[in-house]
Amino acid sequence: MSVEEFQPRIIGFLCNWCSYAGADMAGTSRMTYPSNVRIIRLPCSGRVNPMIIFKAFQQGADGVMVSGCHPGDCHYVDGNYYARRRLAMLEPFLEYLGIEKGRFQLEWVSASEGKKWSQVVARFTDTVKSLGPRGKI
Amino acid sequence: MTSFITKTSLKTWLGTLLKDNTLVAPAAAAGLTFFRPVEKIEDIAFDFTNTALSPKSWFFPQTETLSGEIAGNGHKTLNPEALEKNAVLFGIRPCDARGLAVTDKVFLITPGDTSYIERRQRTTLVGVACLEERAECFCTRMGSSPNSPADVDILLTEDGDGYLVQVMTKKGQTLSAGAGQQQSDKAVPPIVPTKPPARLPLKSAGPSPDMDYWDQSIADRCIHCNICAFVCPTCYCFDTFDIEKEGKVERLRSWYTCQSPNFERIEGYMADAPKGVRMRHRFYHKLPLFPEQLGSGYAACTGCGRCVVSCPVNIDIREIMDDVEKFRASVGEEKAPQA
Amino acid sequence: MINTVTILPAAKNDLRSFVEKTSGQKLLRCYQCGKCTAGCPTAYLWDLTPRQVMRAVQLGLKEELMRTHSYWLCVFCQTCSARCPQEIDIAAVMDSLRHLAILEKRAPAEKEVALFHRHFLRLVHRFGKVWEVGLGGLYNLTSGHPLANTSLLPAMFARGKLPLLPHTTHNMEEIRNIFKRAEELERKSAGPETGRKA
Amino acid sequence: MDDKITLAVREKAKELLEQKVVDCFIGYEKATDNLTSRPLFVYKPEQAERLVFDNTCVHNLSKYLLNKKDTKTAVVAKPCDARAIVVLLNENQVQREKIYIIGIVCPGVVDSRWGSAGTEPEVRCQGCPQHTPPLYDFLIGEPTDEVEQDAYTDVTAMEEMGDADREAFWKEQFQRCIRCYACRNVCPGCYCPVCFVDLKEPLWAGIRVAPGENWMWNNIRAFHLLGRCIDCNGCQRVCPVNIPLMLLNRKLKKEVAQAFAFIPGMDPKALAPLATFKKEELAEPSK
Amino acid sequence: MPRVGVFLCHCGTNIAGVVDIPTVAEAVKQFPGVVYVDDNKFSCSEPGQAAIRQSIIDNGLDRVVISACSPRMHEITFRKAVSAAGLNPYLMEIANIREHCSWVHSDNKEAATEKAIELVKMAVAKVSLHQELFRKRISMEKKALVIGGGIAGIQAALDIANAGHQVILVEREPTIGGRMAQLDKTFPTLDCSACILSPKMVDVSQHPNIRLLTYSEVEKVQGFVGNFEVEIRQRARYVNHTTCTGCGICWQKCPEKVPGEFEEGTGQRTSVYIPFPQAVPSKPVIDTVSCRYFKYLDFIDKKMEGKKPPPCRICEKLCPPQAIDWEQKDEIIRETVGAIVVATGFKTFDHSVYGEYGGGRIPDVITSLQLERLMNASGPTLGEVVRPSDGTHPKTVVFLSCVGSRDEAKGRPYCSKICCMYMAKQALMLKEHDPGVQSYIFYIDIRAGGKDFEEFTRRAQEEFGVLYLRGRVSKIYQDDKKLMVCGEDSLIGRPVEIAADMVVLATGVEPSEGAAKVAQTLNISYDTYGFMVEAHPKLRPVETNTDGILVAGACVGPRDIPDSVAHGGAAAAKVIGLLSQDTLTTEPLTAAIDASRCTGCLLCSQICPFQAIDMVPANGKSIAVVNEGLCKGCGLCVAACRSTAPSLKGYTDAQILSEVLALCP
Amino acid sequence: MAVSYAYYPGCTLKTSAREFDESTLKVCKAAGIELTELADWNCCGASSAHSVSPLLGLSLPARDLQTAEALGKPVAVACAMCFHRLKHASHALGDAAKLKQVNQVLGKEFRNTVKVEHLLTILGSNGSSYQVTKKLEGLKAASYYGCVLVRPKEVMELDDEDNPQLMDRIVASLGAETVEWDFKTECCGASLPLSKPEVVVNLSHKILRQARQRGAECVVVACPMCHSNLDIRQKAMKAAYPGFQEMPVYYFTQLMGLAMGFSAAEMHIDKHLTDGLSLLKSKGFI
Repeated sequence: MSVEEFQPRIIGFLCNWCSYAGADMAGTSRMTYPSNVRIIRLPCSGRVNPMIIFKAFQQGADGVMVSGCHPGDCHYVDGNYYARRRLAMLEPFLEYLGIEKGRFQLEWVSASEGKKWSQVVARFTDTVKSLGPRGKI
Repeated sequence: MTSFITKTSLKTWLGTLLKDNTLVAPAAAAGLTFFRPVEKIEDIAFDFTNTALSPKSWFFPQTETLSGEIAGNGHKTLNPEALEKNAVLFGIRPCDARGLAVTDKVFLITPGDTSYIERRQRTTLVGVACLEERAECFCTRMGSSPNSPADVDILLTEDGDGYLVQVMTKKGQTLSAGAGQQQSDKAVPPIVPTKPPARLPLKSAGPSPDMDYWDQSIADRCIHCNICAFVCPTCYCFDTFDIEKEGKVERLRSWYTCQSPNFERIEGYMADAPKGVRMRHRFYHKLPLFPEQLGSGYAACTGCGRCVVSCPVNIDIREIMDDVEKFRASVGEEKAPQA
Repeated sequence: MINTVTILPAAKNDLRSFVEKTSGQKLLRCYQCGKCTAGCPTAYLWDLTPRQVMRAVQLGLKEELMRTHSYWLCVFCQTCSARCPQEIDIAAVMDSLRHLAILEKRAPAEKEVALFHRHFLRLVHRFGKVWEVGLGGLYNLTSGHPLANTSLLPAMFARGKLPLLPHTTHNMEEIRNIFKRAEELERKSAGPETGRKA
Repeated sequence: MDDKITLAVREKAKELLEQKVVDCFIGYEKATDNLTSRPLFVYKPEQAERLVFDNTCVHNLSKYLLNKKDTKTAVVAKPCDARAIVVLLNENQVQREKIYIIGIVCPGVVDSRWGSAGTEPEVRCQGCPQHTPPLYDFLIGEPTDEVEQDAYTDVTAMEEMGDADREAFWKEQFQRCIRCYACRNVCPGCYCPVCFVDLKEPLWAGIRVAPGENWMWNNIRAFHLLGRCIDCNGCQRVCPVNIPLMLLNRKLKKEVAQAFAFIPGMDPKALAPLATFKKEELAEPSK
Repeated sequence: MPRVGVFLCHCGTNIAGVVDIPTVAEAVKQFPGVVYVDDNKFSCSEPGQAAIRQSIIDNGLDRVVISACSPRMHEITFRKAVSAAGLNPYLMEIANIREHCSWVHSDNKEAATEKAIELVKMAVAKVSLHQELFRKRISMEKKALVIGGGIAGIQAALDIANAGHQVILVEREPTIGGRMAQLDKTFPTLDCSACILSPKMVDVSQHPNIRLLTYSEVEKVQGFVGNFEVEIRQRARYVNHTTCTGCGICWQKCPEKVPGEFEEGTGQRTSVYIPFPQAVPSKPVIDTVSCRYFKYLDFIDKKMEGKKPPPCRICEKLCPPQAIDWEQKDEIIRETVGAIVVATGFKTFDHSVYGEYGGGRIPDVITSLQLERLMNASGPTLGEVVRPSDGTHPKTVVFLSCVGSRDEAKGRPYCSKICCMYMAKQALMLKEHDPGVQSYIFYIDIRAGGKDFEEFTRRAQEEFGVLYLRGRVSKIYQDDKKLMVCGEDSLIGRPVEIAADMVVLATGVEPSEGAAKVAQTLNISYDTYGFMVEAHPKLRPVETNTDGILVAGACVGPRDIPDSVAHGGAAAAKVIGLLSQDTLTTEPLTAAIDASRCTGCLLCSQICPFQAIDMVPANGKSIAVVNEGLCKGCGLCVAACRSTAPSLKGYTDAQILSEVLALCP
Repeated sequence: MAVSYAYYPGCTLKTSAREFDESTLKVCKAAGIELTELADWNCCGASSAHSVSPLLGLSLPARDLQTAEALGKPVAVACAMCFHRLKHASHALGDAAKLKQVNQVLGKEFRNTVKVEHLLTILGSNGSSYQVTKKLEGLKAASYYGCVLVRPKEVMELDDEDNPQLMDRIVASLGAETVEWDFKTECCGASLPLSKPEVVVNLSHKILRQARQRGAECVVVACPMCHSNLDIRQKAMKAAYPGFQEMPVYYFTQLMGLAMGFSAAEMHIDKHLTDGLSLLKSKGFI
């Protein structure tokens, strides 16, 4: 095993009301998890434009994660339902382009699920690590 | 005086050229042929009619980056990227070579486009004559010919198991020194005669009595797909885009076309022009305006026929020339001389 | 018989999975309102009422259920299915249960009913059509009720309602092939899950 | 050439123009090679004689309706073209009362390019699921109600490749792209006043013809057609460098059909698949 | 080039104990645009904030990044701090290096420091693209509209009016009172329904702050909280209510009799009528469908053939103040209100789809609401319960629960909540009316959750001998004079039959006729059954997704009287809270649409959860425009649009992209 | 314009319900409806096949439907039970997977495009024009549809499940009076006559009893099973339920025939076990 372990570059798009708060919760509870994810705060998972995710991969992100409120709990009523549809279409498409399954993930994390957030990050980071570096297109 | 080179010797020669030069030649991909730098002789497609795109992009790439620096005084300098090696463009057809003559008129005018000049000067053109005229070809109508050696450094004409060789320029002479061609007593086939030059449309600019024709027969049909400009060996419009980052400057230059709706906005003068006017502009520019402005004696169309084949809605420049001819006759202008 | 019901884990409930698969009905939708029983024309004869049959399937009480008369007495009038507030085709569930009993070659609690169905199909298999005299005759011979319904015969014959010879379908090979292939396919698709536990 | 259809088209065009039902009739005429066909705009009844219809009429005429918003226009539409019109109606781009659709019961068109009429059916016609237009005012041919299942064999073949092979495949395809945008400009679904690719701020895909930019352009174009591409093959047909764009579009079409049972262009009243949702669907987030 | 100042907070050791602040400071200085970097023990403390304010002024900073805790914690604090230094509060961005970094990566300080640097880099990139944003003020029209004059609407109207605000109460029927007015007694206390309701109805009619519009409907609503423009159609009554004294001569003398809606068909009314004696207003309307004069006019107008109906007009001849006005027309009333309460109530399920129960053909199968009228002392039989078929007194009465409830097949899978209780009440009352009556109740579950409810159903069984049978009935048929009821007693597991004299169907609750139309007019959501949808079922039970529109009572779901009253009061409290403000400020983080890029494809307006996007005509097409009063800044429209016409202030594509590019240059 | 159907009589119409078959053929001919008996038809499997083997229950009717499909004609069915099975099969085979299976069983291709209609629909609502020459005025009849003719509604696509009107309208068009009653679609015991005759007697008795109570003088049916249960069991009913009064049971086609001018003999009214002639005589129809 090499000394310089591969540290993937992961971007997380999180909704302000549930998942960002859930990540805060993980912090308040001092749960440790891998440091690879960089969070971009958005009002709602429904704000995530797939174009941004394409751009992230083009720029060489190793993994991209979107996380929002559980279906039914959206602060904006239905935002995550639309996000779910849109991203459910994006995921197989990315795979079709050769971006391995596992590099893109949609998760539901509520404001109280600090624990879940830390687990999600740990698992996702592991997966992306195992897939190796991607590089810019 | 002619000479002859066998097909085997040609390959050997090209092989030697490959050592010191970048060899740009037709290669097959996705069922089409494209000019691209080849690494092995086997990659070269010898048996091709013409490439999907003209070799223009070797001299005037689809996009190129001209990078530079911001000097202390805030001025910016741009330096073209120098070619690593000299280049040989093998397989160019006479029509495409005429295309280069067109772009030369634009890019070589003083002060000249440094990037183009660099590539042009350091590339030797080894042309291959066409043996047959395809349905879309009309070079003879545009003042060129399938075996015209006029715009290349060397012209090869296939003959049996080899090629007749015509060396036209000094550059050609230098290149062909080690080619291994033999003297030949075969005469170079006569240049296929050109037809009477295409009649050019009425007036180059301004309101025209033929607008109905452009609006309804041409503009209605055109979908602005831009393909004609991208496959054309003579279209030379470009757009630029500058990026400044941490003291460095990058200028991106990319092909552009007068048929793109955005072109109007950027170029300004055609802003909000109705579609018909824009369409008419394209043909007026290619036919009367270009020779008028640059004194070239030839139009900015070489008759390669790529736009004819590629146009999804069959806007056929030959038909347009005929139609305008008819229109001239109908408004009482003199008839064009018969072929 | 009084005993304690052992509730099976859902995953082991083969009965429910068989019935759900073959009938296409979701058994857990049933909330035991009893409207099926209330409207069933023969429920007064059933040892487990239609509602109780549904419950037994939910719980997976296979052996107990298979022994009952209930599902053999269903006349397929579809009243239960039509009126079920949860839109369960209860009649189709009864069909599935009969089908299961036959697949597993169980002795039917209502042997007369089972016998009737068997003879009926035997005749169709033989002639392509049903021959009432033959059906009645076969039934009476085998059911142990040799005189069932015979009191009606004289009047029926008198009115020419019972021809003595069967009508037949001509292309009998086709009919027999249908029987054969249907059985083969069904056995194949039923798979091992219906095998009777030793 | 199916003279019957041609004659029916001519007759209808004449009638519609004479009776002033429409001011413009969009159909096909023979191209300059005398083999293939090209769009024709007819304004006067006497010009109707130029109209033809045969299996080289590959072009999707529906996009022209976007230029004729203020004119009552009749248009000849194969099933796929009619689906495009339905999408335009879904998206409020054309007014139903301004258009008159001459539906053609279509047996399929051939893979033709100027200069050769071809004999092989075009990609889209191999396993085409619908032969009668979903919407028309006047139908030529005997309608068949059936809409068959699309097998998506082309997409499945791609899916069966390994990730690395697929990535390499697309890299090879996209590197040929010359960003002429013919695919966009021919597509009836592409009508944005300013395309994202032409934006400088933010810069989604630069003007550079380079792998990353080409990748962005082609993929986002495909994604923007999600739930909207009606399989007319226009983009792929016009591509001067033969990029198999329909493989991208059809992948998304397949996903949408499987996940939401939605086929674009079937119902003028339909809501776009991304403009609606069901609470009980896609229950598990991606794993 | 922006001038960005970066403030690195130590948060005591919370951050500085893990993240190496000097290293971060060093790195941050290199980022484009950064002209000032400072660190502080506690940025949120007053000295910390003062330092930030001073540095902004001293260094001419025009953008600020604060690298500290979660923005969910202190975004508002730091916006204020920045604002105090004269900077627009929206030119500030927080990098969350505590909750998202130091606290969760304490096991790897190096990685935490590296991550902190990148988080700040992202914030710097993003803040450079921030624009000044401004809140807007919206004026507040201190007037409320209440739609629906049932008990929930009455309660809401009275509460708002008592708080000193103007209320317009719109009721579709000729009187207020709603369903409660039809009831005899209320469960479980057996209060007389009319006795407790009538005073409230009178209060409404006499309240100086309430404008009562009966026989009216809301036709159009535009605008947003604080400024709803409302159009109300007052239907023609053909009686001048200004001059009418309500003396009653007209309805006593009118010769035309039709089944009365209020009586649920058990009794009749005249063509000119008030629905019931205590109606408010107690002035009549003329029903044009049955009125002989209108029929006569119609006959003449349409040149019909046959016998000419008599042009009666008796009411007009006899009316002392000459209040009959045949020329009256519908009138449109326009009002501006600040808030709206929707209380459109419910109706009972139409049981004609239950063919197995006779589908309405068997006269002695009646609904619970009909029984209510029969039991009512002021009802058509003056409180005598008799069989509609022959007028005899029923002795055996069977109740069927869940008719149009818990029935997926009839499209009503939900529980109507009130039926179990009213059946018990009615069975009990029947025994009180006539001790010889035996009642049976077929039920699936007895749902008696509520104060004194379970005790009440027990009392019905133990003291009044009501026999409960667990099972659903499948068939009712007539057997001579009896009704045979076929059910199952599922507790014993046998089919049962009861020979009854009368069957009462406990028909379920569904939204009022036209509730969905009201919801569409108001642009609020309703579920598949037509019930209004609350903003949050637990935490915002009276709000809707549209600010300023509240819901109350059974229009939201099945609900009994005390719940409806409480709900009406809760809605009123929200309205009073709103109306107590003079102006409202809007959050500036809203969407805006670039008209030049809009294609008018409708996608954004279709998915906007707040109906905040209107389509307006422009240049021959329609273009989407954001109503900032309604927009909540979710950004759905931005993500949906292909032509990138909408952008969300504070979260523009360029800003998000700048963060991505900061991470992946 | 004559309407043309492939006629599927079903087994009993050729045996115990001959009068239904013959009255149907005569009435339809007179009403301008062309019925061509489906070639080499087989039993639909009712009421046993589906009870025993679901696939067989679909395949038997599918063979008949396939024959009609090949002929290009819609199927006309008289027997309610057969109608139920054929309709059920064509509904269930809307599922492509099932259709594929059935085609495997059949060994030929059935596309499931054929339309199945009951005679009640054909005679009652599809614009058929029969001429009533002798009004059956004064006859009070209860229309009895039986259970499977209308259920399930979404499959049978015939009429309401509890209060259908199709037959009542036909009977009324003949001049007779129809009674409103609650047993139009209650079950008569269906397939149990051989194995559980006592059940049939019980259920059928209830039906006739209510018909009598609601003022009917006769019952009209559209199903040979119903007819057989209601008609031939009346002696047993008399034995089991003292006070039971016999009541004639007619096929609706028989009454139609009479009203259209056919004789009682042509309509085989004498074939019933319960006397059907006396009532008609007393009303002066024959």
